[in-house]
Amino acid sequence: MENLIALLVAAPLLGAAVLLCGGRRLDRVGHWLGTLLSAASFVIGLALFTDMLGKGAEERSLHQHLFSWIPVEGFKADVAFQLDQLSMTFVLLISGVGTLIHLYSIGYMEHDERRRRFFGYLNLFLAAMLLLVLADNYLLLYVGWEGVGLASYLLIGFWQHKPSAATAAKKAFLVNRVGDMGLSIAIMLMFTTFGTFAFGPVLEATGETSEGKLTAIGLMLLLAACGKSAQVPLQSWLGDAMEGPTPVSALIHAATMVTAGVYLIVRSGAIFNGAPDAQLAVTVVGAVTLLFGAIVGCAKDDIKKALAGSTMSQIGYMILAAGLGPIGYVFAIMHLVTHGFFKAGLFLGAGSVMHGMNDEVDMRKYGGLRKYMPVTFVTFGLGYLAIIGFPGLSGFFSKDKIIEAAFAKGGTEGWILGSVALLGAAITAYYMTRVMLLTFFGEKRWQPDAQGELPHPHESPKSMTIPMILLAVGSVFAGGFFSIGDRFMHWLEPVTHHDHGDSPLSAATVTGATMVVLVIGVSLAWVQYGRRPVPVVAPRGSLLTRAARRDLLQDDFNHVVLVRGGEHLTRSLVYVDHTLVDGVVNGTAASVGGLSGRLRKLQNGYARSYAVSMFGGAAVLIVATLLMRAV
Amino acid sequence: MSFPLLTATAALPAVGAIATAAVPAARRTAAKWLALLFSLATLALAITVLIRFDPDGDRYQLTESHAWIADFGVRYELGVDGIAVSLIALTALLLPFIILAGWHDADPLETKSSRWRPTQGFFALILAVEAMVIISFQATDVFLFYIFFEAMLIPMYFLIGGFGDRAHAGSDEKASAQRSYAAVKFLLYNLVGGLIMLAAVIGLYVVAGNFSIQEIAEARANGSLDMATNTERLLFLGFFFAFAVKAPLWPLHTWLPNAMGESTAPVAVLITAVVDKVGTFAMLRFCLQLFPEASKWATPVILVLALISIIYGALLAVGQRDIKRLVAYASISHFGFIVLGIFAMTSQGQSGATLYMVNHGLSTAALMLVAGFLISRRGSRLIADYGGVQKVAPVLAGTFLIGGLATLSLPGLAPFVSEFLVLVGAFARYPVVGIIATLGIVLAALYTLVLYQRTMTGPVKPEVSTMPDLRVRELVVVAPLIALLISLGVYPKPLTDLVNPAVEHTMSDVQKKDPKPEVEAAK
Amino acid sequence: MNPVNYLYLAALLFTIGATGVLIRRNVIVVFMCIELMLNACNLAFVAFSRLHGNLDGQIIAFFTMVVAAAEVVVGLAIIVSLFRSRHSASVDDASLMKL
Amino acid sequence: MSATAVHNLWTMAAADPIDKIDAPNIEYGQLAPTLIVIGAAVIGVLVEAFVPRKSRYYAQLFVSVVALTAAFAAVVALASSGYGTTKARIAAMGAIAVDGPALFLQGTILLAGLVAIFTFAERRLDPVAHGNRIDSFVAQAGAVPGSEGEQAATKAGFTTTEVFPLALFAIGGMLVFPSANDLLTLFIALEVFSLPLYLLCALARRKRLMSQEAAVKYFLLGAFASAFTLFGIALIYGYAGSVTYGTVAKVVDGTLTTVDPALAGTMGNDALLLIGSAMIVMGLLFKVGAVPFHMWTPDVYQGAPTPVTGFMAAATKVAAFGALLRLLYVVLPGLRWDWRPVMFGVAVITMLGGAIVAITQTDIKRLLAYSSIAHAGFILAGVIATTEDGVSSVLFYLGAYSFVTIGAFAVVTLVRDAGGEATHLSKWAGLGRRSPLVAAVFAVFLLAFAGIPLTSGFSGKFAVFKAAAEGGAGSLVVVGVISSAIAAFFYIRVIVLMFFSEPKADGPTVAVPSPLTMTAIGVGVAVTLVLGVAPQYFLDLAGQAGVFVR
Repeated sequence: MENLIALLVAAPLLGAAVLLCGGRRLDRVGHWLGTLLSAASFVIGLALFTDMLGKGAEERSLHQHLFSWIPVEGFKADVAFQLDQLSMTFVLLISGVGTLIHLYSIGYMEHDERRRRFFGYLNLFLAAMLLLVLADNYLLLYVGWEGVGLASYLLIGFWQHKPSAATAAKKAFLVNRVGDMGLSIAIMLMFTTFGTFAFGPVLEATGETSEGKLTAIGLMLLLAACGKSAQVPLQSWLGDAMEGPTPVSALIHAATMVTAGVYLIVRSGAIFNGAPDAQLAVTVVGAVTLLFGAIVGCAKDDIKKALAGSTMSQIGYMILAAGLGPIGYVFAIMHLVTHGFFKAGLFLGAGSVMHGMNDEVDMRKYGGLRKYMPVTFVTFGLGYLAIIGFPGLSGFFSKDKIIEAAFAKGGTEGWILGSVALLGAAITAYYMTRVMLLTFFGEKRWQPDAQGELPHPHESPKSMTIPMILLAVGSVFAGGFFSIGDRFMHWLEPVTHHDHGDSPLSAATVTGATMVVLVIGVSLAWVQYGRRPVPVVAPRGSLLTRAARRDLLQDDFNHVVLVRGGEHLTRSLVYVDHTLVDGVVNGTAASVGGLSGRLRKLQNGYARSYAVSMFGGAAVLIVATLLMRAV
Repeated sequence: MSFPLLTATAALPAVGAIATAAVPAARRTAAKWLALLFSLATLALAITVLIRFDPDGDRYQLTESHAWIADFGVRYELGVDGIAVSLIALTALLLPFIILAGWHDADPLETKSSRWRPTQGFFALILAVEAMVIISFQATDVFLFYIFFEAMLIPMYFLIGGFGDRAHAGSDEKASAQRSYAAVKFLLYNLVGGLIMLAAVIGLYVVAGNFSIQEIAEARANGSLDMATNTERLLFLGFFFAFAVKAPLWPLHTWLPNAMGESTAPVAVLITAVVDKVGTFAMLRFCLQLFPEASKWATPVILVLALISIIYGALLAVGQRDIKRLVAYASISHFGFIVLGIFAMTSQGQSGATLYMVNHGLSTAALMLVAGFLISRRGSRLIADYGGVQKVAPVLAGTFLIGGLATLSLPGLAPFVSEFLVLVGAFARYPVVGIIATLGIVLAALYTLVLYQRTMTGPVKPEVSTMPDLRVRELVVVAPLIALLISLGVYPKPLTDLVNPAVEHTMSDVQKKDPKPEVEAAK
Repeated sequence: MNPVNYLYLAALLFTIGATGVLIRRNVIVVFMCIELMLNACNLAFVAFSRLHGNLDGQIIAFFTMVVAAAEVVVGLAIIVSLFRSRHSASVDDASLMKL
Repeated sequence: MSATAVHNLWTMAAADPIDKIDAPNIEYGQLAPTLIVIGAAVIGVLVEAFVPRKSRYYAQLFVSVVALTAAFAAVVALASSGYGTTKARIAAMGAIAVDGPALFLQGTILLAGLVAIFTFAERRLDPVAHGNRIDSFVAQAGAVPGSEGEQAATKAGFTTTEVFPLALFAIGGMLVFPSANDLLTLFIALEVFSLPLYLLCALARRKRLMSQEAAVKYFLLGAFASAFTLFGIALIYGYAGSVTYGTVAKVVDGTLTTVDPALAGTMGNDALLLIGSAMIVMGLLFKVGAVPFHMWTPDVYQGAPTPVTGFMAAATKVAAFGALLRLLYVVLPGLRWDWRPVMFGVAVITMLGGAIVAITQTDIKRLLAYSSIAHAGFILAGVIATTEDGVSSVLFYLGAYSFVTIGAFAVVTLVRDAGGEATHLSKWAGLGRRSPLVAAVFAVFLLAFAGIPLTSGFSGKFAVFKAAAEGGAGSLVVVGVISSAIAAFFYIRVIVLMFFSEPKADGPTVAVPSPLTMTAIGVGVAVTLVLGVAPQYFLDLAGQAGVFVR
């Protein structure tokens, strides 16, 4: 059975290869081929899943060793896969949601002449992402890690003729590279500490090394996670990443890739368990980001950017949960899965709206769309309810658990984290309601587009709506399905070892609190955007609002410190290279030449002066000889 | 005695050079095909060497040894270890591509006087360089190595100065002036390096009395030859200086951007992918083996220089306006990595360094040759003159991107393997060094992607709007390189198997053990 | 009289000759100065020969005279041809080639 | 000491009258090479006197070639019959040494001379004037430049065939110079080869004023230098009471005292020895063109007829270094610790000076002149070694160098424009485009000068530096490589000029030479490459020839 694992990766990889090298003649069928292959890997995933359910909790972990990759003295890196419950969860999420989004893209990208390549990239992404979650050692994970980075680079910049897109893509890759640096350093640390970087040996041996080492490794892993999952301080790329086609935003920048950081931390649980400081750092990052993202989400008028902000903040929740250790791992993953459903749904919805509105993204120019695109409205609405944690829907269960766990951390930390999480919930409710109201309610604020014609919104084709519906279903029921009888917890426990912290508050109180803040958030939003008409041009807004619109000045900071600074540095270095390093050499040459010119003057053509030099020479010769004897 | 395979491998291109040069002026195309033929035949021989070589056999194999200049204690001694074999294979492999890529680079612009035969000369010189490079990889006699290490400069010099890049901003006079400046700079830098090495070579003779590295290494090992510490250090410095110029290591690097910028893309590849490798190879082969103690003594400084090269080269690459100069500075950064790996003195580092030499050869070749195709289309080397190319020439853009990704050593492509090995190797002994070097990978991403974005993406510039996509000849050049990059990235085992034993030998030369992992050490 | 003094004389003559070569412009004079130096050598030879009490020095002196004569022939030939083409006997005029 | 004492000495010497002088016995066989050449020279003079003008050229050429070949054959015969090694001896009553170095250098000089004679005899380079071929020598040396006389002479088709006997005399002197075994012979030989050279310098057909100027300068300075040498000899004689190398050497290292203790105050004191040797050495350094006695070199090289320049540059250096070696190794080994440091200094400034000044030269002949100065420095490095290896390395270097030099100057004669040879560097621009072959050959010579591996220049340089390093002059090697680096710069400049710069419209034409010059150039190239790739045989030769007889 485990021999199937490789196929999970192989199928989409094959697709990518064929589609990218295939050339124009594949334009016809390319998209179907791509969808088919991703579906194939989903099916294989299901097969393995059912097989796995058949086994007892302990022997569920499968292992496949393909070949030894880099055999060097004292250094062993293999291409080998490990499929346990955790990986399985991801496999299903990735290939499942992935397939749906392939389907969606068929409609969405219909009019793009480079659709074949788009699907090639999508398959490439699937392959890399699956490799990431299936790898049995950190180095192979690193391959997938950078692979998804590449895919995301290619897809964000898919419309390369738009400079903004190209820039966004580059930015994404670079910021991710910073994170990757963390990952590679972590791997090196593992190598020097444990002599290996395969999950099994490393995670078992954590006990044998110092906490300091573990903390170092943990922090490096956190850096990596920050890069990939757009956590403060490496979050700046996610907003711009929305330059990519909407399906990409849905799949990569909402459902799957950005959650890789969570996977990494949960996977490395053993390391973090041994390094409380690292864990604390993780929780802090998570907490900060969930507020950061939420605040940004409140201010954005671009629907996708708003959703991106919310993604950021939701992943903040997951990271926070993962930082809580065994208390939180399960919920982190659970929220990750549910979030995968509803956020993907929301994005597809947004895409569908834009599709109907001539690719207009400014929510202030929407309004009253619910009549025109009912399906979108409903699915989007369900996603909305899920994300704000409306009782009974997915988000409710998963987020609630995280907030609980946060309190359960205990001590002042627990209180702080918990309340932050609560606050986050409130803001989530606020900005999502805002999005909802601006888009589907109120009066039309449609503006004529470049060609000067008003958009006539219309429902999207089946190939787009079906995935939306399916995802909506997921976002409604997934949470409940997982939580009833703690199914999900038991499923993951063998990998993540759950323990219930001792929460100072009862589950009921937490739920109650959550409800309260939820109501507050929603009503606030309604007061602002539901009751009175919304101006098409955004008001100047408070200082915070303006800052939030600019991603809380993060980009400005980067620009001033990194970009400008870097430019100055390189420019001055170029100068140094030319004047100093080269200058020294040329200078020497020049001085020798000058010396030559001066000596040359001695050759003045007068025989008598030649004789003088001879005479002088002879004198010197004699004197020198005598001196030699004297001394 | 058996068939002198190594001599043949080195001699064949030399013969080819003479033959090509002898082709009459009018039969230009014939000369091209002849050169290509010889390079392919050499490749075949190199592959036979690869097959005949047994990784687990003696350290030096296929050895040949004949008396040559007894008075100088010089013998004609050839022999290859895993490292040499892989580099010879690389050289022989790249040459056909270089020749193909340069197919039209030396066509005379207007019919000059019939005696002047640039095309024949161009290809003859390229083959001559190949011959000399190969034999300097094979030489196990210091003097023999030195001779070709130096002689190599002359054909290279004519290639740089005589056949410049036609896509030159500025007048012809300016072009030729800059070209010969670059050529002279190249020659003088390397000649000075070589002459200083000559002093060291003579010194070595005075100390050791002969030039065979095997004998000297043995004598040093069994203590029958002991150098005074200072002598060894001076000799080491003499050797290292020459190699550091060739490699090139900061601050001796400034000849490379000029040389690569002014020469045609294939020649640039010849410089950075083939010729410069002799320098790093020689560090591994001669510095470590002949002067182990001095090597250890100098390590800290060299590591610092290597680090500077890595960061500095990358930063300058970011600052370049000229595509080829950008690649040149990128190479400087990469050579920094190679040197780092060599002097980290760990198995991973040195295996990594060796792999790096091969992989860097492939990746630079891919990137630079595609860049050459691009430049030949638009007739400009300035990044600013391009934009939106991927819209009109997607395949070209695609290959360019892959070359770039290889340069930033993306996992899955060959350079990643070597770069990571080097980093790990360095980190294992000098963590701080390892971490700083890791910055290099971020910067690599920066300059590569900036280059790609500025040239390939964005709105299509009118000048490039009519640019044709890759032709068949060009695809034939690029495709195999990319295939190799990918396959060696996914399955580098053959190469590592070839290299590992040689690396173990070197490690034992310098009497260094890999640092034990903490956990094992604890036990 | 003490023959050593001849040595001093010889040295003196030699120096005078050398100085003449250095300071005089007229080719002929310069040439004569060189001859003077040669003769100084002769004097030294003879003096030494007397001091040593063997005849080598005197024989050498004869050889030197012959050589000097030959030198005169060649020298004058060259100088005369130069003079004819330049109408000047100044050494310093012969300075076409310099630097 | 009292005057009477001296007087008595003298009277005692005179008291017993020399009744008979037994006739000297001369080993004609062992002196054959010299004798042949000198004899041929005399014949040459007779030819000038009696053979009709039309056929003189051929007669002279024939005589010279035959003589030189025969002489070389004689040298080979002597060497093969062991005079170079086991049977090395002093011949001609102690005047001439017949030993390894002598034979090796004589062989080199003879071959170089032969090749040079070929370039002398070249008459195809200039266009035919008034129906007769003309060579690079003036029609009538006596005629005033630009005068009717000169034109008449040219019209009449006069040629200065005297150059052949002159060259033969010079070669004869050069043959004796390195094998001279007493100071008198040394001096005579010096003059015998100098005087003809002075004349040869004055005989250029083109640019006669410069040619004559060169002759005057060379003559005056040469005579000046030889005066110094002579005085030095006098002092040595005064010190040792003899001019025979062997005796002087014995006296120097104290195994023999020729001086009456009573006179020790005057003579036998080291001041005489030191000053004397310094002055002799100075004369030899003048001939090899070492700084600061080099200043004649560029002017003379530039002014002299190019074939003569090549001949001088090659043969004179060989002879002079031979004599220098013998002097230092046979006569003054006892003084090693005195002269070594001094020569060290001379070598350093010569290498550096020659290389540095050459950088800014604009005339190819002057450039080569300075390069020859730099090379003199390199050879001196070998002289310093004071080991057998040092000797043989110097011998090898001289052999390698001389042929490259002649070849290079022969190439210079080919590049011509209206005014004769186009020696200004700017004229050489783009030569590689116009006639690749000539440019390539010249490039080979330049690379050899620069000491690039696989050329004779490299082997020679390596041999010399190796010897110096073994002789404990490691620092000299460092200076050597530095100056070779500087030198490389200007050789490369010429290559750049020839190959990478566009040809000028009014550029020079490259004359197609007769087989004579072709042989000269061909030999040059052949020697360059052979000694570069497979020097072992010649190294052995030089190695066997490494021992002086005393």
